[in-house]
Amino acid sequence: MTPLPGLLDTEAIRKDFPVLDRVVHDCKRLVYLDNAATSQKPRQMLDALNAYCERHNSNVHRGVHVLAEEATALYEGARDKVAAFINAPSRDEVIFTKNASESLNLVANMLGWADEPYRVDHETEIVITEIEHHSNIVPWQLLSQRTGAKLKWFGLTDEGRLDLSNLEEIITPKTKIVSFVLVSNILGTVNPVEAIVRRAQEAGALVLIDASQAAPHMVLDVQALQADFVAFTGHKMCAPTSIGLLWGRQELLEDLPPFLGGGEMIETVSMHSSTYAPAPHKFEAVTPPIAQAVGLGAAVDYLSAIGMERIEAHEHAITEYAVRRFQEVPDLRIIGPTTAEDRGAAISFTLGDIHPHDVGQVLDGQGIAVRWTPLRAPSLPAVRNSSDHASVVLSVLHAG
Amino acid sequence: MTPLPGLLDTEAIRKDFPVLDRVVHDCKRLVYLDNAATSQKPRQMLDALNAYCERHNSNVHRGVHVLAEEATALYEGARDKVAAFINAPSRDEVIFTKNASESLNLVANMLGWADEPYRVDHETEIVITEIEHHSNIVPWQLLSQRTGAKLKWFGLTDEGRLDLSNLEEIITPKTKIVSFVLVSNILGTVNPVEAIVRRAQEAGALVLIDASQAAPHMVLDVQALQADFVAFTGHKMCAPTSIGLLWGRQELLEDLPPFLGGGEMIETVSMHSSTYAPAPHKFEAVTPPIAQAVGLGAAVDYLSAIGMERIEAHEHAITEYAVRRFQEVPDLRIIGPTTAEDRGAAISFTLGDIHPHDVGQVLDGQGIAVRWTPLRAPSLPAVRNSSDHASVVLSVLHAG
Amino acid sequence: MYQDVILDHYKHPHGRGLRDGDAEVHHVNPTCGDEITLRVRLDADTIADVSYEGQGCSISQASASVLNELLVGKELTEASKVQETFLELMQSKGKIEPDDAMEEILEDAVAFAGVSKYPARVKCALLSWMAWKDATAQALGEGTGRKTA
Amino acid sequence: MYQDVILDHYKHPHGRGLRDGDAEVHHVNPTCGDEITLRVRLDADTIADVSYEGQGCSISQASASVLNELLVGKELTEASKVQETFLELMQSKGKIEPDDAMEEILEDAVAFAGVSKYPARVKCALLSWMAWKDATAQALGEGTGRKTA
Ligand SMILES: Cc1ncc(COP(=O)(O)O)c(C=O)c1O
Ligand SMILES: Cc1ncc(COP(=O)(O)O)c(C=O)c1O
Repeated sequence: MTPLPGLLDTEAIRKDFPVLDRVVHDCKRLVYLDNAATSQKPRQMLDALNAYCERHNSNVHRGVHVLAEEATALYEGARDKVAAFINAPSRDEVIFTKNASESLNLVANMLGWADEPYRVDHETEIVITEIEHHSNIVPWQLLSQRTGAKLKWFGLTDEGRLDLSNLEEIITPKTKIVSFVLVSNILGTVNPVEAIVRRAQEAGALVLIDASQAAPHMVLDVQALQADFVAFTGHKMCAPTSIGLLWGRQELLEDLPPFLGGGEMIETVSMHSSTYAPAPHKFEAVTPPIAQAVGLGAAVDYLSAIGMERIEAHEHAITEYAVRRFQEVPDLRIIGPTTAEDRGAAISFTLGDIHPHDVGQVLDGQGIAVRWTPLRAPSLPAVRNSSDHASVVLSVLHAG
Repeated sequence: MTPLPGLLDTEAIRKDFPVLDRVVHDCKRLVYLDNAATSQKPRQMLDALNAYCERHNSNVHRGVHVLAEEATALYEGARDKVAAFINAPSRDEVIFTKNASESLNLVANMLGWADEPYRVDHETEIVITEIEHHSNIVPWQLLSQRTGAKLKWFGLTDEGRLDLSNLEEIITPKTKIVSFVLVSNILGTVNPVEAIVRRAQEAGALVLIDASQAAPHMVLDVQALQADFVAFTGHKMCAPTSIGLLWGRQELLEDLPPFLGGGEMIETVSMHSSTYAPAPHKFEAVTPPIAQAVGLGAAVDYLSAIGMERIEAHEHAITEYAVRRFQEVPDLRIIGPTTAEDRGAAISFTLGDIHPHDVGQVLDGQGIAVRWTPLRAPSLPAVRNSSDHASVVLSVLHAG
Repeated sequence: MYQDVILDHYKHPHGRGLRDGDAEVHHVNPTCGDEITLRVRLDADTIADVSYEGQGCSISQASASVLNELLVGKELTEASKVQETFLELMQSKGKIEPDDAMEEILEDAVAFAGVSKYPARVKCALLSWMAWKDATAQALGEGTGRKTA
Repeated sequence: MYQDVILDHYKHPHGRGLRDGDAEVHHVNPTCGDEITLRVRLDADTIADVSYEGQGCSISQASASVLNELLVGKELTEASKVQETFLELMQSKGKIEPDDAMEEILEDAVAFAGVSKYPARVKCALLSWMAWKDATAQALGEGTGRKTA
């Protein structure tokens, strides 16, 4: 087999991931391509996580002992690392949540309880797209049901790109929030941020970007995106589960109401009422994901040491190669863009009329881990018009 | 020094906790008494966590490959372990959250959005107590502000016990929910569950018990408690941070609305609306705390192997000894019960008029990790009437 | 896992298509999207017909075909026994090696033994069986069953 | 960390008590509950008085006393320099060993150098200094400052 064309020393990187030594199903060496679902964990992150749990574990912020000082320094240090990784103007704009889903729900809830001018109510509108992850659909459906706000969305073109032809009808002065995915976990498409943000700003709407599938694969610069909020998640970028992120513009975090109430997110508490700590703590009711943040800090160090530009270029080269070779397979149809342009490394495909569940199972028998997804909702044009109902998604991470 | 009287082989147990080998501040061996804030982690749990992250890591429920099957089995296996640990009638009643704070907020939010007969609105009342953790105060303040429901609470007697003399005035037919702590993190008091539950049932109110400080220290039997919901947290019971628990009665979990919307908590999704998966998944928007649940499962195994009855008896003996010896210290005053009866192992005290911040710092200098807490809100009678404003809390866990 | 028997049933399903029935249910396997609409027609205590339409993977489709082949014409008590035996096999996590007695009861359905090792696929295999159980209860007037859509 | 100088100031605070002022602020250290109410009285560019009431640990209380001793009578520009130097020392994480120049500026306040090693306590030491800065800005009509209660 000719080696895949790329720019990184993948053999060296493989060695950082202990799981890739595994052999499964009678001596098949594991090939893990399910990175769109969750990434594997490098030794460097595992060591940091373990050292924290074993040597420095403590609750944060409140103790007066060595461990509490160490844990606080490590936890807040991870916030600095993440802030630098996404080019946040201030570290206080980085909120640790439990996953991207919580980050997205957090924003939806804040806007439901906010005062004017942010408040979402029955006279206002919410905009999403047809290619969102369920975690960026359901929170808005709930908000819409609970406030009476109208939920609207962008459809897709036949090539699986966002259809922005009716941009001005969808985003209007009634729109309070536009929430969309940067890189699709299903189609791999990279969405046209600039056009949407420009229109949202014109209409006076806030913008939330779901960067869950972008953060592990490309340079993520929240300032360049010009969004108001950016959500992403640790477990897809070499960190443990149970840590998510929300970046938000400082003024907004100050003005918007809290979500989860509890210890540490308050400044003063009486039985009658409380005042809230400044962000980020306002949004982090104790006990926060301390060990997981430390792990995330190490993951960010790991990715940065390889270099996000290099990872991006490498994946682009692999994707180019993969979409080309895939199309040589008889009966294989790629769902989503068939060139590497404006697309990430997640590739969905169908194979004749073989059900993807079966395709996945057969690949698993070869030691190749992929995921499959029912594609019925949101319905894709490419699927709507055919007898396919699902596709196999494989996502190549840098370490793939 | 005479050894503390107890029933467990503490020297053997100490060896399970790598952090207790640490020496701090010039050769002082670490003595960790900050268990009320968070517990340390035994080797057995660390190994399970590490094995998961290193060998079996995958997203759950949806994959068709070996790792996904393994991760799902481990994650759901942890649910079985927790269900057995708390004697839950059904494993489907065990919901994984990120911490006890989220569990408490989850219930508050469900009730705010529920239909009758559960709905909390401006004609109804919420009951808490003056000795709650902030995480069991602020969610109810938020709910009260947002729905107009009236927030009421039980006060404390001069001995730091709940004052139930006006039980019937506080819990009335208007009360929709009574939420209170089983074991206080500040005073160590064990609250009289039966009397409160009986009155709540009479009044038709739901009962939520915050068992965060109980789960690590005593047998927790949700059926014996007769509550509707029980919240607790992993990091205080030898598990990692970023995993919390909510147990709830199945009928309620079926009837009540979801909290966080996202992947896996849905059954079907269209752009217009979604239907929800049955509990527990209805309350677990992906990606759940997989690694942390696996760690919690191992922690539960660890505690069960020692035996919760034995832990409870051991701590009782130590507490008896400690409160007696503490009272021999000149100027030391225990805040909370001064006998071991109906009290957990967390002991708060003041030392003359030395500020607790200073007491904690001096103890740290000796390698002894304690926490200190400002006691102003909720105000305690014992404190209200004196010049003390805070106390040092030390909590002896089995491994102390 | 992909035994020839299974693939045969997948390619040439028995009794597929919706015909008259006393009760109809629609079941979905939420984690994978397999779907089935299934009708049961009873003739006193005998299963006169099980008709169905569905879509999904080879396992879920073949399993519906096997069900049709096995249950149509059987008395209800006997059919329930088949259903319970199949359930037991599928929940065995690969630990039951079907013996002759089981094979006699399950016939072609023993081919699914390998599937039981894959928890994610067990749901596919059981989809039509759960639907049949619900539809039968409904036909007997024992409540409406759990409809998942 | 508990230098005699600090304990002296704690036991015998300078200028404690609230007196007339041009501006008053109330600051709380939310993570530990130390509190201070502080007033500043200016006489043109000179600090005529800093009066305060508060409660908290030895570090926060001693620091307020040192502040009073150091700043009362000073010109504003000079006082700002003292405040900035103290801030720098406290943020040094134990890495600055105060030299003679610094000692000349900070006088008794150099005793707090050891506190800078304990991040949780730095806030205690800085509480009165932040309050003073806010109150002064307010007295000068530069906005109301951030009141934390
Ligand atoms: C009684 C009590 N309830 C709730 C909490 C909050 O738990 P968590 O840190 O898991 O949110 C704590 C401790 O922090 C506690 O002691
Ligand atoms: C685009 C996208 N958004 C959101 C999520 C949800 O992230 P999390 O699992 O951290 O909640 C995922 C993946 O699960 C995703 O791919």
